[in-house]
Amino acid sequence: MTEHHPDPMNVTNPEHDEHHIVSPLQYTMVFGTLLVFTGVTVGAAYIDLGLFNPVIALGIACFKACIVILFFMHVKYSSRLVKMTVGAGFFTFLILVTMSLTDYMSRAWGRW
Amino acid sequence: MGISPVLWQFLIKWLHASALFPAEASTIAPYADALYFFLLLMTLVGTVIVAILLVTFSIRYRAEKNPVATQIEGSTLLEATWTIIPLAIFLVVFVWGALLYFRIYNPPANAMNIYIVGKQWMWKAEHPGGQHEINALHVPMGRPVQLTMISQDVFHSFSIPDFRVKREVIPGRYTTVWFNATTPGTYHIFCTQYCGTLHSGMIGEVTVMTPADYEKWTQDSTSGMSLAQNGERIFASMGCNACHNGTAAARGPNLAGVYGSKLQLTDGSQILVDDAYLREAILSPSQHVTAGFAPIMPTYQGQISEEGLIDLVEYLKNLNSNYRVQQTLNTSQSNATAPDTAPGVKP
Amino acid sequence: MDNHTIAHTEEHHVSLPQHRHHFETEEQQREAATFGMWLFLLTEIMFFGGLFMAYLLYRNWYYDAFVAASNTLNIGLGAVNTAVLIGSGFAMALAVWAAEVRKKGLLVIFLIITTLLGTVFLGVKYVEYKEKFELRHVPGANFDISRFVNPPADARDQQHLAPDMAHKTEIYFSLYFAMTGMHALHMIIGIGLLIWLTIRAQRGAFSSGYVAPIENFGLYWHFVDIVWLFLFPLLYLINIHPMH
Amino acid sequence: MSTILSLPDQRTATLPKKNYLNNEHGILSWLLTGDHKRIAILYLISITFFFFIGGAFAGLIRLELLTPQPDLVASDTYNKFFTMHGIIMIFLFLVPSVPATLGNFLIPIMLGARDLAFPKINLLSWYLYIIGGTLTLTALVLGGVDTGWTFTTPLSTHYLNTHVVTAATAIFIAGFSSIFTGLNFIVTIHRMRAPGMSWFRMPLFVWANYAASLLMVLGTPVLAIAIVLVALERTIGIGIFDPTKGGDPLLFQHLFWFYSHPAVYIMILPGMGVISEVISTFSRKRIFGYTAVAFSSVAIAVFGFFVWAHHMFIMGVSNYSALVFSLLTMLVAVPSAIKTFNWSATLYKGSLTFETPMLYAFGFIGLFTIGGLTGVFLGSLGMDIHLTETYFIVAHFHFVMVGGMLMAFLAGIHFWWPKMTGRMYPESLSKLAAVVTFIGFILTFMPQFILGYLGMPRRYHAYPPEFQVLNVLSTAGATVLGVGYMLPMLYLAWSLKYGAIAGDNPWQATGLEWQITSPPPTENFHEIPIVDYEAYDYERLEKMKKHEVTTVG
Repeated sequence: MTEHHPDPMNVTNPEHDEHHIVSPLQYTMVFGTLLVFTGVTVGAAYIDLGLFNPVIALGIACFKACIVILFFMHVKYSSRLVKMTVGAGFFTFLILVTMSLTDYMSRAWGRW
Repeated sequence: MGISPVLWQFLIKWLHASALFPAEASTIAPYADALYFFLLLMTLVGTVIVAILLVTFSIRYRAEKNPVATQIEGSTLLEATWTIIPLAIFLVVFVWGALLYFRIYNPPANAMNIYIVGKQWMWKAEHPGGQHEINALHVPMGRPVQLTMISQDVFHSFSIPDFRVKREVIPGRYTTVWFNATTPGTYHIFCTQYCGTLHSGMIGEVTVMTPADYEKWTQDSTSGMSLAQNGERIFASMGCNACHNGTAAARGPNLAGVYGSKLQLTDGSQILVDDAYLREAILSPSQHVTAGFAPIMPTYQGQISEEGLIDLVEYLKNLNSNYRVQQTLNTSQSNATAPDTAPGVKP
Repeated sequence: MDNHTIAHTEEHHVSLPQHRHHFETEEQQREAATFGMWLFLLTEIMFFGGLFMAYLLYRNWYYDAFVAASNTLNIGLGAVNTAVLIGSGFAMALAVWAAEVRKKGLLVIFLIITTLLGTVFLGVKYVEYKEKFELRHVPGANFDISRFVNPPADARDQQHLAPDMAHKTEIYFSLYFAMTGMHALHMIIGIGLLIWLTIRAQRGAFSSGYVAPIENFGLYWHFVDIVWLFLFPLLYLINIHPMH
Repeated sequence: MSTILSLPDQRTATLPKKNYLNNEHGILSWLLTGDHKRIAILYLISITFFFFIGGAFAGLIRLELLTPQPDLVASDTYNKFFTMHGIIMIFLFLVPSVPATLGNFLIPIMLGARDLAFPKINLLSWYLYIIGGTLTLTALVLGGVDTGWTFTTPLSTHYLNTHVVTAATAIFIAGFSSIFTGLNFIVTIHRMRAPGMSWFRMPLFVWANYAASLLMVLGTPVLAIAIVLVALERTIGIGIFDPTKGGDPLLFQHLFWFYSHPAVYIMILPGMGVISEVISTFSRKRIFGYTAVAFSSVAIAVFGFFVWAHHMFIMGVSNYSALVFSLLTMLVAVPSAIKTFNWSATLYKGSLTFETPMLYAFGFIGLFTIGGLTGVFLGSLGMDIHLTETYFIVAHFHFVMVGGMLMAFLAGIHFWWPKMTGRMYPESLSKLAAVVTFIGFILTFMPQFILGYLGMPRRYHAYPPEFQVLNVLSTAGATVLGVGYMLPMLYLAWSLKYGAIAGDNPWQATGLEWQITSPPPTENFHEIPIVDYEAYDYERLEKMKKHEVTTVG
C-alpha cells in the first residue's frame, strides 16, 4: 500500500486513495475462515467452560465481524476517515453499554 | 385612580396570600436552601459579569467611538482562566450536592418507617401501627421518618416541597426517602411524575404534630389491626406456614429473626435481608433461594396486592419466634382432621 | 431533473453514470458515497445497539430463563443459517469485485446467488418462527410456559424452572423476536434492493466503471451479516446442555 | 446610532436576473428540487408552520394556568395540550430549525461547494419531515396523545389508550429526517470544502453544525429503537419495559435519555454557531479564541453522550452512578461557559453596531447564561432532588431552548434574510420585535423559577391557590412573547415584496456567502473559490473594498 501523505490542499481526497480492488482469492480465504469460525463457535458452545463460554463466543463473533469489516467492506483499504467513522460508531455503542452498566451493576452496592 | 376599594382590597389580600418561598419544615431544608443560595449567588455573579462585559464593551467600543476594530487572535491565559474557574466552582457544587444527596437518600437506622403506595391518582399511607390514610400523612415532629414507597401501576413521584424531599415511586421496586419534620403544621404533598389524567389531582397534606398530639392521633385513628397482625393473617391464609414453620424438617427456611441478617444464597452470594429482598423473594422466589433449600416455592406474583406484601414484610420484620406460627399450624391442621359434627347435634 | 431515480431510504446512489455536477472529481463522489454509507451504518449500529443493551441487561437478570429458552432453539438450523448468510455475504463481495472489474455477466450471477441465499435464510427463519408459534412461545397474551416448568422427555434441557423464572422466558422471546425480527426486516429490505439492483445490472448500468450503488449495497449487506454473526451466538448458544 | 448596513442605491439596484428562486418555475420545481437553497426555504416554511401550532398549544396551556382550578378544559385535554406542545416544539421545530434551514442554505456556500454531498437525500429528509409532521397532526386530529413528549413507560405502554403508536411512528420518521440532515452535513464538511479551506479556516457556524450533526447521526437511532420497542409493547405485547413481566421501566429511561440529552445539544449547538457569526460581524472582529470556540463545540458534542442520567437522579438509579453522571454533567457545562466568555471577549476593542441580529445575539448571551447556570443547579445531586420535575426545570429548559435557541434562530434569520431573499426588512420594527420578545420572555419564565422552588410540579392542570399570582405573571408574559414572535412573520413577509434591495453584502461580512449575489445563483459559484485566508479576515475585506475587486461569484 503506498505510503499516504495527507495533503491539506487537496481537501477532496487528501490521501490520494487509488481504488484498491480486493482479489476473489482473498474473498474465498475470508469466506473459509468465517465458516471455520462458525463451526468453532458452535463447537466451543458445547464445551462447558463456565464463565468463559460467553467470553469466547463474543470473542469469536468480534473476530469474524472484524474480518468482514476489513476485507469484505474494504475498510482496510479505505481512507483514515472511514476507519475513524467505524471506530466512532462502536465507541458510542460502548458508551451506551458501559455507562448504563454503571447504574445496573452498582445498584446492590452500599446496602451494608 | 379608578380602582374601586373592593378591588383594591382583593388585590392586597391576593398578593399577600401569594407564596414566594417554601417553609423550611425539615432538618434538611436549611442545608438545601444554603446550597440553593450559593447557586443563586453563582448565577447572579456569572450573569452580572457577562452583563458588565457586554454593556461596557458596547459603550466603550461602539462604532462611533471606535470605527476601526483591532483584530485579536485570543489569549490562552484567558481561555485557561475561564475554563478552570467555572470548573472549580462546578466541582465545589458537585461535591456539596453529592453530600446532600447521600444525606437525603440514606435513612438513619433509628428512623420510623411508614409505607406509601402510589396508585393512579391517590397516595395510600400505611402506618405500621395499623393507621391507613388516603392522600394524607400524619407524622410526629422531631423524629426521623422513613418512607418506603412503591407504585401499583405507573411512575409516580412523592414530593413534599416544604421538606425539600422528593423520590420517584416506581412499580416493581421499593424506593426510600426520609425526613425529620421540625415545625408543626400542614404542608403540600405533590405527585411530580406525570401519571395520567388526574396527575394534578394526586395531591395531599402532610400534618406534622407534636409527639403528644401524634400519640393521641394514633390511638383514635387506628384500624385495630396493625400491619404485622394483618401480615400474620395473610401468612396463614396463603399457607406460608406449611413450609416456613421453623421446625427442623421444614421445607422452607426459618423466617424468625431473618430480617436484617446476612443470608447465604444457593448461588453462593451473600445478601442483606431488607424490605426489598423480602418482597422480591415472595414475588420471584427462584432467584432468592436460601442455601440448602430447594427452589419449590411457587410465585405469588399477581396474587398478593402491594398492601398485602407490605403487611407480610412488616410481619416478617417483627417475627422473632415461631411459636405462634406452629400454634396456628396445629389449630388449622386439627380443624382439618376433626370430624364434622353430625347434622342435628348441637356442638 | 433529467433523471428520475427513486431515492430509497437505504440506498444512497445516484444513477447518472458520469459524476454529478456538484462534485469536483469522480474520485470525490465515490469517496463521499462510501463515507455517507458508513455514516448511515453508524445509525444502524446504534439502532441494534439499543437492542443488544437490553439483551445484556436481561441476560444477567434472568440467566436461568435465558438458558432454558435458548435451549429450545434448533442450533443446527441456526448454524446452517449462519453459513447461508456468510455465503450470501461472500457472493455479494464477489459481486462487488465483478462490478469493479466490469464483468456484467459475473455481476448478475453473483447478485442472483446473493438474493437466493438471502431468501433461503428468510425461509429458514420462517420455519423457526412457525415452530415458535406452534409451541406458543410468542410473547403476548397466550404465552405458554408449561414447557419450561416440566420439560418433555425429548427436550435437550431437562432443567425444571420455577414458575416465576419460567415467566421470565417471555422476556427472552420478546428479545428474540425483537432482534431477529428487526434483522429479518433489514434482510427483506435488502432483498428488495437486490432484485432492483440485479435488474439494473442486467441492463448494464454498473459495468462501465460506475459501481457506487453496488459497493454501497455491499456495505449494507455485510452489515446485516455482521448483526447476525452476533445474534447467532448470543441467542442460540447460551450454555448448551449436550443432548443426552 | 451608526450602522454598518450599506445598501446599494435603491433607484438603480435590482435583484440579480438569474438566481435560485427564479431559474425554475412551477410547484414541481420546488417539490422535486435538489438545490440545497430551495430545500432550506421549504424547511423554513414548514418549520414556521409547526412553530405556530406548537406555540398555540403553549398559549392554551398558559391560559389554563391562569386559574388554580382546572376550569378551561378537561384534565386529559390539558394533558394532550402539553404533550403536543412538547412533541411539536422539540421534534418538529427545535431539532431541525437552524440546521435544516440556515444550515442547509449556508453550509455548502460557506465551504465553497456547489451543493450538499447528497442532494436527493436532502430532499428525502424534507419529505420525511413532512410525513412525520402530518402523522403528528393526524395523531392530534384523531384524538391526541397524552403521554408527554417523554413517553414514560409503563404509562405509555399499558395505562393509556390514546394515539401513542401514531405519535411514535411520527417521531420515528421525523428522526430519520434529522439523521439524513446530519449525515449530509458531515460528508459535505469532510469531503467538499473549497481547496485551501482547512478545518481552521471554516466559519464557526460550520463547526457548530458539524458537532450537532455528529449527535444527530449517533444519538437519534437509540431513540428510534426505544420508540419501536414501546410501539411493539403496545401492539404485540413484547414486554421489555413491562414491570409485571419482569421488564425494567428504567431501561426505557436509559435508552430514551441517551438520545434526548444529546438532542438538547443538537438544538443549542447550531444556535451557538449563528451567534458566533453575528457577534463577529457586528463587532467587525474575528471571534476571540477561534480554536477554543471550535473545540468547545466538539467537546459539547462528545461529552454530551456521557451525561444522560442526570434526568434520572431521583428515579432510582444507584447512588454511585448518580455520582458519576453528576460529575460528568459539571464537565459538560464548562465548554458552554468558555463560549459565552469568548463571545463577550470578542466585543473588546471591536467596532460595535446594534442592528437586529446583534440585539437578538445579546438577548441570546444574557438568557443562555442564566439558562446554562440554572442547569448546574439541576446537575448537582442534592439540589436536583428538590428541583427536578417542578417548574424550575420548565424554566431552565425554556431559558436555554426558547431564550437561547429561538433567539439564535431569529438572529440567524434576520442576519441572512438579505442573502436568502435579496430583500431587507424594516430595521426599526425588527428591533422593536427583538426587544418585545426579550421582555416577554423574562416576564414569562422568570416567575417559573420561583414557582419551581416553591415546588409546583410540572404538567399540573390545577395548582394550590397561593401559586396563582406567579402564574398570572407568567401568562401575561406569554402573551407579550406571542406578540414578539408574531411581528417578524409580518414584516419579513412584507419585505419579500416591498423590502429594499439588499445587494451582495449588506452587512459587509466576511463569509464566502457574502461574496456571491443575493439571492445566490443555483450553482452558488461560477468557479470554486480558492480560500487561502483565515475565517474572519476583516482587513482583507477592507483591502478588497479599496481595490473594488469584482466579487468572486
